[in-house]
Amino acid sequence: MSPPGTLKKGEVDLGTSIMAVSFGSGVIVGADSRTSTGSYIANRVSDKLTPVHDYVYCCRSGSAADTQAISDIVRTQLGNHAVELGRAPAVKTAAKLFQRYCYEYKDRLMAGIICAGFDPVEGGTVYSIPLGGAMIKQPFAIGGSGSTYIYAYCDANYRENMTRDEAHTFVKKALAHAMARDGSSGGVIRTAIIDENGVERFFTPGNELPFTLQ
Amino acid sequence: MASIASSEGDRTLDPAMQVGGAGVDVASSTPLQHRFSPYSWNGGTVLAVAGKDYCVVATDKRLAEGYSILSRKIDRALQLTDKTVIACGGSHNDVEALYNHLKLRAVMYKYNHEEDLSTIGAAQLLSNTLYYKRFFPYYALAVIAGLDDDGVGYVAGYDAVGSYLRSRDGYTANGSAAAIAMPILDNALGKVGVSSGLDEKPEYSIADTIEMLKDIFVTVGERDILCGDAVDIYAITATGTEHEVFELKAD
Amino acid sequence: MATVSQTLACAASGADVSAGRSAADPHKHTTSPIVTGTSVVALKYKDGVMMAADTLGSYGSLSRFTDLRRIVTTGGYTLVGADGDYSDFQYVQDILKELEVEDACVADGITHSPKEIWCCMARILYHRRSKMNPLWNNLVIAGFHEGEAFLGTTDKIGTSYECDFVATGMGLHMAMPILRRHWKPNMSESEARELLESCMRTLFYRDCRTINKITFASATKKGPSVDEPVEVSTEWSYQSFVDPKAGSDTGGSW
Amino acid sequence: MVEENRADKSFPHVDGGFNFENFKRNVSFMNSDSGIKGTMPKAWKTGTTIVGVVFDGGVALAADTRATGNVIVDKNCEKIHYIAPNIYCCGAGTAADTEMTVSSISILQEPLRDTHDTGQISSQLELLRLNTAKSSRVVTAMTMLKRHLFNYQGHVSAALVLGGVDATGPHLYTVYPHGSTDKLPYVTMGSGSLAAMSVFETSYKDNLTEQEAIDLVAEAIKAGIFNDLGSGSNVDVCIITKDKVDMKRNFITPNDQGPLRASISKPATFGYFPPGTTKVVSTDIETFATVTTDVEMLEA
Amino acid sequence: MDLLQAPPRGLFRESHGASATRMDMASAAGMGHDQMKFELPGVQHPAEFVSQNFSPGTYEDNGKRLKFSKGTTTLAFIFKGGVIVSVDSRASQGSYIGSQTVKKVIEINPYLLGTMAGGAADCLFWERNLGMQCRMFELRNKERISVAAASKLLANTMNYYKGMGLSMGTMITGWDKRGPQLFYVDNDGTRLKADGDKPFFCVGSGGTYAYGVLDSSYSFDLSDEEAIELGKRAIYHATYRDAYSGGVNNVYLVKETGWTHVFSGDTYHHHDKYSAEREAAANP
Amino acid sequence: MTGKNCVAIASDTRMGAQALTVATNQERVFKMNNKTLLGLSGLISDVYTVKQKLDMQVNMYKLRENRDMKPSVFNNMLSSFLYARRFGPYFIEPIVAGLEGPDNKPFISGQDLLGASVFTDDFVVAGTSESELFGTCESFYKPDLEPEELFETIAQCMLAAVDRDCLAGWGGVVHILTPDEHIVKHLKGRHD
Repeated sequence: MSPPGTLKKGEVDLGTSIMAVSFGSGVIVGADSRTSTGSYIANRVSDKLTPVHDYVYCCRSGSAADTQAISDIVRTQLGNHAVELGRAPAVKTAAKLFQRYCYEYKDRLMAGIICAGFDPVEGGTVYSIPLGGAMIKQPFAIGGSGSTYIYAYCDANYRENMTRDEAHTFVKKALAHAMARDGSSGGVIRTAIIDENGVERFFTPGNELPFTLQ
Repeated sequence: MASIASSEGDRTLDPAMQVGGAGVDVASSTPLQHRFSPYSWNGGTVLAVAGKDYCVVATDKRLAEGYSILSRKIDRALQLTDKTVIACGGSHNDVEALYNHLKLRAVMYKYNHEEDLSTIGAAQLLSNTLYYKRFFPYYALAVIAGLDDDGVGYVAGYDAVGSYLRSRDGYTANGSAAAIAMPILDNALGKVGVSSGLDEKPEYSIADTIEMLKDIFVTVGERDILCGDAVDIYAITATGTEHEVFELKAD
Repeated sequence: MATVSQTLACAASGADVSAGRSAADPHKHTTSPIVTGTSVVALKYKDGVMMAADTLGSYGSLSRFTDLRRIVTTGGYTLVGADGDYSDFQYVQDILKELEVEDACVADGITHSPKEIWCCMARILYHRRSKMNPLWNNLVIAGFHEGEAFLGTTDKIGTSYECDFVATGMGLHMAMPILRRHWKPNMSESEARELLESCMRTLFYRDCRTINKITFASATKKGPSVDEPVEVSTEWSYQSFVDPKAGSDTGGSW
Repeated sequence: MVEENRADKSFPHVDGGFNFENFKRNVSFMNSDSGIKGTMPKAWKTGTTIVGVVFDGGVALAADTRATGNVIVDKNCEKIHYIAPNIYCCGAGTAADTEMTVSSISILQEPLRDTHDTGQISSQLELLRLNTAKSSRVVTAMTMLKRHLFNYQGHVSAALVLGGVDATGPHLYTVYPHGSTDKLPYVTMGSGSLAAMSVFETSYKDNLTEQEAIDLVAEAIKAGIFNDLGSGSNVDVCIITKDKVDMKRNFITPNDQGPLRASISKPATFGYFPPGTTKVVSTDIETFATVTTDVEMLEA
Repeated sequence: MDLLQAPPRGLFRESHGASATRMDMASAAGMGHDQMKFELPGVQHPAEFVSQNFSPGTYEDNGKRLKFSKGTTTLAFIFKGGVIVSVDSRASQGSYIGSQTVKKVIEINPYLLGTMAGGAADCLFWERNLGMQCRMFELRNKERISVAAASKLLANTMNYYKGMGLSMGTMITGWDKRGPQLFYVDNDGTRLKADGDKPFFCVGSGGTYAYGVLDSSYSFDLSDEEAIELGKRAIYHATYRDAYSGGVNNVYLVKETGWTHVFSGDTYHHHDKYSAEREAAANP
Repeated sequence: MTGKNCVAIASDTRMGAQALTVATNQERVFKMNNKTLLGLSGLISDVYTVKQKLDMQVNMYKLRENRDMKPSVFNNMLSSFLYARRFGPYFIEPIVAGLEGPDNKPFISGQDLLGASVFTDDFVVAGTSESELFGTCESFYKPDLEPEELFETIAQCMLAAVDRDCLAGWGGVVHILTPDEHIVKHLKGRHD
């Protein structure tokens, strides 16, 4: 049995740089696209941005299998919840569901999740659910192995009340820096902007990243 | 250093994890070791058959490591003298080092004694050379083949630390597919310690022997993943040594 | 999969290094590689030999040094490329330098041929492995001497062989299949270059420890030379890459 | 019948649940110092290169045909398994796991071979088709597989390439042993996956024609066969389009030993055993009176 | 400055110089005990490293592919007419039979025999080495070495390499001034003399079965023929029950005039004979 | 091994506990019905257990369906039986050989201990001498042999192979199944 918090033998690792930023009227989520086993890149264009409801996304880091299974379950439950509720669920509800699974099975799962979305009550909201299953509301969140390289960058460049475009540029730039330095992150940048109008997705190809090592 | 980059979602800094998680090997559970090993297992099968006045030795040309083919055309055999050929499976770095050493010793012998090292002498030399590395062995599974002082075919197989034995019925197999090839040779040639085959084992000519070894190598290539690509065949007679390459499958 | 573990073994955690020196375990006498480079790819072509490697020095999974030159020239004829630990490669470079100096001191106008350097390197690496203190490198030695192209390689335990084309590390698994498929004798320079670029592109796609900044080098009758790093073109815009969840099938919930 | 099925728990044709009765015993075997461990049989691996690619209007799957234990145990095995009329799946990993995992969600394991006239392996998919009267979707099969594998947390060692065409078009997935999945236009799995991927990364383009796709997957498998020692022998290809499935078993046979053997003129006495070569101690012959209704023939 | 006078540097300096795997030529040519140089692995505890990695255990090779030849039944006993040495001839590597025709009796010199059990290379090498030492003794002292002294030399060598993973279980036998002599020496440095009621040893994986036969049938007063037959019988029964013993049975008889190789025969044929005897005994 | 309208299974007859040879008349090949032979190598207690459980299934099938189980069907039944114990397997490697259908087409298959099947039209092998057997069979097998020739070939393959395996031998037995006969021949082998 592997020790808790480590990958099992042969398991697929998301490596990963993920990020979410709330701006006034919504949130932007973003992720790199590298999935690796050892130093082999099993998928160079994976999609780590997973919708769990119409206005709520999660960014997945850690074990691919574990995070896919959790987001699957949360999506189902959130759907059921929304039907009972008769309206779109709050982002906090989604985050709480993620927390429940991450906390309850913390010895068996390896999942670091950022849950972000829009609801009419709180607007654009970002929750970070790191390894172990805490749930922390943040104005912006970064996660995955690549995130350690960009804490300073984000601290220096994050501002409250960014416009949608500023926030989008900020996310892409930050992720590009993380991907440049982290061997486990790379590929393309996928971003999604969620606001009251819905979700809009963007794709930045690997040869047009805003930053690469020179 | 580990702490620099670790955060949730990152375990890539753990070396054991990286190696164990090699997606390269999705289907195999070969234990991958991280610690330094001075040996590698490069495969290599050697077959040798001796006759009344000849000796044939054959060895494949594939250099493999794990599930990869490093080279399809290395030479596993060493022509030590006109009448003696040595061939080894095992760890190729050790095999090369061993060959370099033997070549040197053969040259020195000739320099000191003004004659070629005999096959029997070379066999004892090889044994001693291997045994002097008893505590850090050459990973070389050797076969020596040649003609003895009377011109009769001489074949002996070795373990990694130099235990050797002139084959009583004139055949041996060593290396990765020894277990696959040996019963076939037993059946065709074995007289003592063997319960199968014809009551009277036929004497084969040198040409027949070469063809038979080719056929056995085709068999081995069908079943041993480390054996393939091509076979070096050396036919040693009193008049000298002839070398032939026989192509095998490349998968 | 020993070669994979070699290249994968770049993971250099501090804990591991100190554990590696503990007296309790004789197997961990040697240290792990720290600053590491990944695959080197080389092939023979009409005019000589061509070699390529990227310029990244990884530090665990951190892409730490972005401009390491892992292909050097030595003597008048030879290129030496290395993957694995960069400090060990610098030690190898010192040895190569000494060889050059010795050649110069003898002043007979003869310098070591590529094959001699390859033999020498193979013996040194084997010797170091026999002391259980290996130089953690795969070396690729290429050169052009007396009208003959030479290409040979040796790994950290001294397994050495000559070849028409070679790829180390992850390249053994991903570039060798490409080379085996497309290499042919007497390729023109542009064909050779294109083939190497295709190998390096694939490795950039699939190896976590690469960057798209690649040095190409060649050894021909004009002598060995290493070019400045360049970028290879890459392709990221296949339809389903851009929009993996196209159509009415969401492709599952993730 | 009910009674009988109860007595019959050791044959879970239907529910596929695992039986752990030997587990403790085996653990104690493995922990004993008697050396028994070394003589225990080993599970077979498929080694394997398996690939798939999406083309204009369909999916092409392909696989090599080598299975290995200590040596090559099967030179021409089938690694492309039937899941539904419009869905097939290639398996890599422990041979038993890939076969059984796939068949547990399909109906007839291999409809092409008339060997399964009994014990229809229950099929969730088939049941679903009967319940809904719709042809299966690839995503459904994928979800079943990933849930099954996630359930066993990687202990069921099956790495799969799943492809099919349904009402929503052609789809191609990989499923890892731990239960993670990827959806991509071209995929590879198994020990030869890197070699095969190198072919895709150099030659794939969007909107392949069917013929281009066939050539590409065959080339990828050949790369696995000739570069990865765990893969070998022949190339099997399976083309799934909206209207039909074209299973090209042994599409390419680059490793036929026939010509090699034919080039050898081995001595006549080699492998020749005239009657009487083998010494026989005793011979018993039982002659069957009639072939059919002899109930007593069943021995205890 | 004369550059040509400069000492060779660089490559040829010790740190990474001439291959250490090349042993000293002078010492390799001779085989004297004091001249030998065994290269040790460059680890902190060579003995531990060696015995963990390269020891031929009785049935296991610690999971290494470096399988050394081993597995055996050998026996020797003293009787009225001298000493009988009887051995099988199988060399196994794991469960694979490397050879069925190994000579497990090592003819050290015309008066001295050694047997081989354990690591074949270890026995072969050190008994060859013993032969050389015995010859040196003869040259120095102008008389043959006693069996006791010869076995002591071997035991000393084993003691010297104790803990390094050598594997050897041998019997040294011969005829000297004190008559027929039989000693047992193993890799721990143990040295035992055969005397008393049951002056015999059985060594190797099949030894227990051979002991059973000897214990029930041995007597000091056997004739030469009976003794040879007993040796054959004991080895046959050991090869029958022990998976790691088999092949050809070789029997040696040691007399005052030196040893003679009195019998060599495939156990394949023994089985017919002994099973026929057994049946005859059961159904008189 | 397959022949012309016939199949054969050969096995050695040793039963041992590692190095110790306990018995030399061990049967490992069983006739399940007139069309099916089963060979089981491996742990002897498991051989008996599995054989008995399979017997029950074959008998039940016959009672239920009033016909003999075909070899291929038997193979599949055995396969799912073994896979049910994926995480606590019986330590056996089975071989199934039989004659299939009205025209008595030879059928052979082998399985690993988890129930993965291999189907071939020439030969399958199992047990401790597996490598050796692959060598001899690959070299000596010829298609379409008559029962007598098939016997010589399979017997020679078996004898030559077990001669190189410490843990097998002590005599051998060959079962040949033709449409009309079940022939059992005991071989003279080495007893060391």
